[in-house]
Formats: sequence, C-alpha cells, structure tokens
Amino acid sequence: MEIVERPYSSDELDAIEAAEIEALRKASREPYPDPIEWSEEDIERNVVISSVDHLIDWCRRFSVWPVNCGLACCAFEMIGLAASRFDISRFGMELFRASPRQADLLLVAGTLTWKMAPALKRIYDQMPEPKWVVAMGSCAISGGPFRDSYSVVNGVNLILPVDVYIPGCPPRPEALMHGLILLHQKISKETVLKKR
Amino acid sequence: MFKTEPIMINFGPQHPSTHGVFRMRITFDGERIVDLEPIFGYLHRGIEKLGESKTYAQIIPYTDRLDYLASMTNNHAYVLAVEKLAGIEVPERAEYLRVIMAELMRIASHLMTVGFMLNEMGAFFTPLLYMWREREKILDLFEMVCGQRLTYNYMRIGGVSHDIPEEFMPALRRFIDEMPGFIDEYDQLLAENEILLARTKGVGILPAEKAINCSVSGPVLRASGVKWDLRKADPYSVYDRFDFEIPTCQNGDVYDRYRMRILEMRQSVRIIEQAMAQLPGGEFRAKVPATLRPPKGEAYGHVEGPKGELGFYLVSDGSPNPYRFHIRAPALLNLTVLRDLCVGRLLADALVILGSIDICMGEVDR
Amino acid sequence: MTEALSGEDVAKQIGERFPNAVTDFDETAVFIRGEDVLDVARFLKEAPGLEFDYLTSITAVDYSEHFEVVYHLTSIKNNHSIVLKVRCYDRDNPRLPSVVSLWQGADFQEREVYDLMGIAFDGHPNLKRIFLWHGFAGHPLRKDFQGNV
Amino acid sequence: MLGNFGYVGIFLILSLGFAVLLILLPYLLRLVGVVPKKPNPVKTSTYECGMQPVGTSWIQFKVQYYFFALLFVAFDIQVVFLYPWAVTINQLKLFGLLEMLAFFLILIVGFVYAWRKGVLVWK
Repeated sequence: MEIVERPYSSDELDAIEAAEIEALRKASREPYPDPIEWSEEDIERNVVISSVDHLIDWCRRFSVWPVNCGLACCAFEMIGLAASRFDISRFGMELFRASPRQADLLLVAGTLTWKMAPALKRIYDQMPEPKWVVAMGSCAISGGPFRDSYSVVNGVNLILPVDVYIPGCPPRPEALMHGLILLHQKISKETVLKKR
Repeated sequence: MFKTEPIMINFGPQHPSTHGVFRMRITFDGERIVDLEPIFGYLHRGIEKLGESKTYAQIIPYTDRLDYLASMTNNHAYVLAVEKLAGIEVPERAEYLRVIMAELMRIASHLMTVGFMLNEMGAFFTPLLYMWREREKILDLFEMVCGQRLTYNYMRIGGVSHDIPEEFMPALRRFIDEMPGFIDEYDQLLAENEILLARTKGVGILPAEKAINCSVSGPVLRASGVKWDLRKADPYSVYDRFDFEIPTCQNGDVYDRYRMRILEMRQSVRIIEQAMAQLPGGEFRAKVPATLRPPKGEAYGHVEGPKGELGFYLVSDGSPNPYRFHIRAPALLNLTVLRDLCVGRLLADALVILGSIDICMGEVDR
Repeated sequence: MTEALSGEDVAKQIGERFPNAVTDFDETAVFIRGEDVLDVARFLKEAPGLEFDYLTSITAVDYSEHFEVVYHLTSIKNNHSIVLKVRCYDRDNPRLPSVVSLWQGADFQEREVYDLMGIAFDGHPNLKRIFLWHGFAGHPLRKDFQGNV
Repeated sequence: MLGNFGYVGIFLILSLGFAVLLILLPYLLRLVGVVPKKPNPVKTSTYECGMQPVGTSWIQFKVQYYFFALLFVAFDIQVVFLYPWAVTINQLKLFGLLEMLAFFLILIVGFVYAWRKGVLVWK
C-alpha cells in the first residue's frame, strides 16, 4: 500500500490564500450599507404586515440558530450566554450550529483580522438565505482596542452587511441578550411574501 | 493491496473544536493522519507592535486580551516584569491579593480546559455546563473585586487597582469550602469512565526529554514527568510562603494531562486557603507615577500560568513607552509537539490531543 | 530559585572553547558573534556544568542601527538560566544560523522572528511567515515599518 | 362501510402523502415565495471550515469504510424485523421470543466473526 505524494505543496496553497486576502483587502474600502430596507417600506407605503408575514416572522424570530464563529474573547461571553446561567435557549437560540448550512445568524464575536476576513466572508456566503449578522464587541464594530493595528479589519461592516451592533469589550451577556432582542424586533418587521 | 491516495482537509479557522481560530492542514490516508501542518495568524492583532506606542500602564488592558481565559495571570506576569524592570516594591497585601486572584484564575482556566477536552471526546456540552457553573462563581468573585467578567484590568504596576469589598471574603470562603467537593465530583464521574479511558489512555504520549526539547511548559510538561513549576523552581511574588506540592504524572498521555488539571485545581484551592489566612492589612498599591519612566535596560518576568510559563520581555529606553514588548506565549510553544503527537494516529485522536494541549488563540497569535 | 548565571563566568567558559566567539558580556547576558551561534549553543547545551536543555524564548529587538536576537536559556537539571545575545549589523539581509537542530522549540519562535522582524535563519526546516500572509509587504516589528496600508 | 382493507388503504395514502409532502415542502414554499432562493457560486461550493477545498474528493480511499457500511446495513435490517415482532409480542408469547433469540443468535455469530477478523479496527 504505497501512498502517492501530497496533492498540493503548502507553498502553492499559501500563495492562493494570500492572493485572496490581498484582493479582499483592496476591495473592501467603504462599509456595506446596513440592511434596513424594511424601514423604508414602512415610510413610503406604510405597508401593513400581512398576517402570513406575521406568522412567518414569528416562526423565524424564535428559532434563530447562530453559527458558532467565535473569534476571540467575546466568544466566551457568547458561550457564557449559551450556558445555563444566562440561558438563550429561552429564545430558541441555544443550538450553536458548527456548519453555516444550518445557521441563520452569523454572530461575529471577536477581532476580525485580514487573514480571517476571506474565511468569514465565505462562511457568510455559505449560509442559507434568511440570514442576519450581529457584530458583537467593539472589535467587530470598529476594530476596537486594535484599531490602528496593521492586520485588523476596522469593523466587520467592511466585509459583511451588519444588522445589529453590540458595543462592549466584551459586552456583558445581558447586553448581548438585549442586542438579540433588538434583532428579534427587526425580524418581526420584515415582509416576506412579495406583493404581486 | 490497493493503491490509496491521500486527501488534504482543512481543520480550518472556523471549527468547533480548535479552541478559537486555529487551523490545521491535515493530509489523511483514510482515517490515519499522514501529515499535519498547523497554521497560525488568524487572530494576530499585532499586540507587540501596539504595545510599543502605549505607556506601561496603558498596556495592562492589552494583556487581558492575550489569553482571555486567564486574564488575571497575564496581568500578573506583565506587572511583575515591569516591577522587575523599574525596581518597584509591592506592599504585602497586594502580593497576597494577586496570588488569590491568580490561583482563582488557574482554577477557572483548568475548568475550561477539562470541559472543552470532554467536548472533543463526545460528551457534548454536558460536563462543560457543569464546569461553567463553577466558573460563573469565580467570575462573580472577580466582578465583586474589579467589576468585569472577562477582561479584568485588575492589577496595576505596584499593586492592585481596588481593595476587596467586605463581602468578598465570605463569598470566597463559601467558594473554597464547596470547590473540593465539586472537583471530587468531576473526578469521580470522569476518572473511571470507560469512554474517557478508551479515548485517552496511551493516546498522544509525550516523552519527557522531547517535551523539554520542544520548550513545552505547564501541565503538559509536568504530565510527562518533569517536575518543573515556576512557583517552586523560581518562586516569584509570595509563593515561597505557601506549602503546596507540584503534582506530576508519569507517562505523559492525554489521560495524564487531564489528571494534571484536576490535581492542580486541588493545589490551587490549598494555596488560596493559606493566602486567605495570611492576608495582611495595609495599603494595596505603592505610589507609582502615572507615566512611569523605568531606567534604560531590559527585564524578563515570568509566571506559571495555567497554560505554562508566560513571560514578558521588556526593553526600556527611559521613555514612558517600552522600546520592545515581547510575550513568551506558552500555548504557541506547547503546539510544537502537536504534529509529532498526531502523525500516525487517527483523526479522532488528533482533536483530543489538541484539546489536552489546551491552546488559547489570543495568546498564540498575539 | 532559578539562579541567573553571571554573564562574566559563562563568557569565560565559552572563551576557553571558542576564543573569538564572545564579543561582549554584561552581568546577565553574553554577546556572541553571529557565525558561532550554533557551536556556542551546542556547547551550552552539552557542557557538563551548564546543560542548558530548555530554550525559554527567542526574541529580536530592532536597535535601528543593528538587530539583536535574544536567546533565554534555562537548565531544568541545574535550575539556572543565562541570556545569549547576538547582534547582526546587516540591515537589509540579516541572517543567522538556526538552532532548531538543538532545540525543536525554536521552530515557531524563529519563524515568528523571521515573520515580524525579517531576520532569516539558515538551516531552519520550514522558514515561512507564521502569522502574516504570504505576500505581506515588510516586517511589522521593525522601527521603520510604514504601519497600516 | 369500508372493509378492513379500506382503512389500510387510507392509512397508506396518508402516510405516503405525508412523506411526499415533507420532501417537497421546501420546493412548494419556494414557489409560494416564503423560502428565498438566491444561489451563488460560493454558496454552492463545499463548506470546509471557511477555506477553499483542495483537490477532489473523488479519490481512491481505503476499502475498510465499506466493511463498516456492510455491518451497519446488516444490523439495521435486523432492527427493522424487530418492530413488527415487538408490536405483536403478547400474541406470540414464548414461542415468538425463542424465535427472535434464534434470529439474533445467527446475526451475533456473523458479528463476532467480523470482529475477530479485525474489521472494526482501523489498520
């Protein structure tokens, strides 16, 4: 049973990944606009949330499953929130899915560096459609204490559209829970069915 | 037999059991690991470069975010290094408070290590939630003292930031009385569990001289039978006034590394008990100028952290900012042995071995 | 108590074996010429009285006219420690022999010094950037680094 | 009045209908507009911890995986036979029990043989 040599040399792979990082770094200059399209609709045509929308929003709101993407110290406040004392299974969120395929919420908890940015963008892209992004902690909002470092992304909204920002370093579990309740209110106002 | 081809899989930055954003590029032949290449840098925030533009007191919050599971110990190591550099005397009461906080942090960090190690063995979140219950008690004690749950910024150059409130001692007393019972409960539930024995006995054996050669430190080194603990070998602060032993195990496999954490938690409880008994009165912080200007020179202060020897190498040129600020990260050096322990073993063992080495990416990538 | 050996008598012991290796010493450190790092390190590791079997840490400091690589060595057997310093004056292509053959713990630390300070180590099995990505311009911990792009 | 088989027919239709409905539910909801459908190349690529997968997974891998699969199928079928037996155990009384034990014995012999051959240990 002889083994064939490794398919790729690691230098090739490093070069491919580095090119990806540089490309993303040049591409992300100004932040994504925050997805607040639901509010414009209210102002323009004061559309009434139909009861079917209401029902669908209610179902989505109370089964938001975060993808377990803890980057740094905030991750341990996030796990603390999932633990038994500040329990978020009351909101139906205690299932931290490891793969983005089964997740609805990308809770960016910690400092995002340029080397990690393409991976985070790929995880966001690989999540099924009704998905939301919560930027937890001042590192995810604006780079935080590491803002003027050479390798830190100054704010996750340079890479992803962010729905809720939760300040703090790390934010207390209660603050995180307040942020998630804000997210629930946001979900409850979304119109799902297209107006024909 | 038939020719089989290797496949290269990323245990990438976003993985439930890599303790943060650590990545391993593993080449498999079926289930057996043929090659493992650790890749770092996904949480490299350049703390050493940022430290050079901050004053000595402003760097303390950065040290909290290094090993965010043991922030008190990072503070302690950094503050000792600065005091050695600037030659500052620390009052007795501050030394004892620092030892109490450092040992409480060691218990909390070991609880997390054992909890997450069992996550990797398949006991998904059950033991971790029990151990998190104890950690929440310790976090309450820290919150009483310095108001924060994770990044304490509690220790200052020359002492500690706040004195302990009067309800701290009774709460600590209650915690210290309960804790040995909980540690026995964990040990009783886990030590003779067949699954744990089957997954950890004889897995990832690290011989003693290889551990020394690979600059491994902390419980991983002592699990291989090397009796080397800075609290006894090079006693800093007031550790020479307490009597406690340094537990070591013999054959250095994953089971011994698990045992090491349990035994060390018991020793930490003993230290805290003696420190509480001998806690003197007096002021808790020496008079230190706000913008400290240490004399030209360098100093290397190290501390026995939960993950190993955490050292700070500071070079000063007389200005209020350090000229060079280097952190000796025990978790990064403990990972030197990961490749040698995992190659040739099965995939499932690799994650358990990584869990037993217990890394924290904030300190590895800095 | 880990006894920090004084730079003087360690320098004397090294001086007997390698006459022109030691360039300078002070009370805690011994300064070594760049080319003899490997021989002096092997001597320190194997000499009966010294036996520095544990490499605590490798650091590099940029003193703008020269680089200084600092090796903290400890002996677990005899519980003493020494600091070995090497100066390289060549700023655009600083090279040093690697000590990975003696202490495998030096692997990641030398890669980190190469990555953040730009000092290359000959004989290192896998000298690549450890923290930053492949095409990163410059070495951040140098004093003349341009900072954020 | 539906004969006995009428009820079996209704039960069959309902169960089949339920199964088909569940399978087609995502597709139906997409038609109605509840489930959004926005495919893009990155979303449809395989997920590998945030990194691009390297090489193909269509490789010659070890044949040992098949042994595990075969053993699983064998014992899964055995469980399928248990269900009807468990439902009617009180009519079958002791005879049914002994029959099932004989059936088990045969399969256990097969399992022990595979175990002794070292199929379960990854070489």
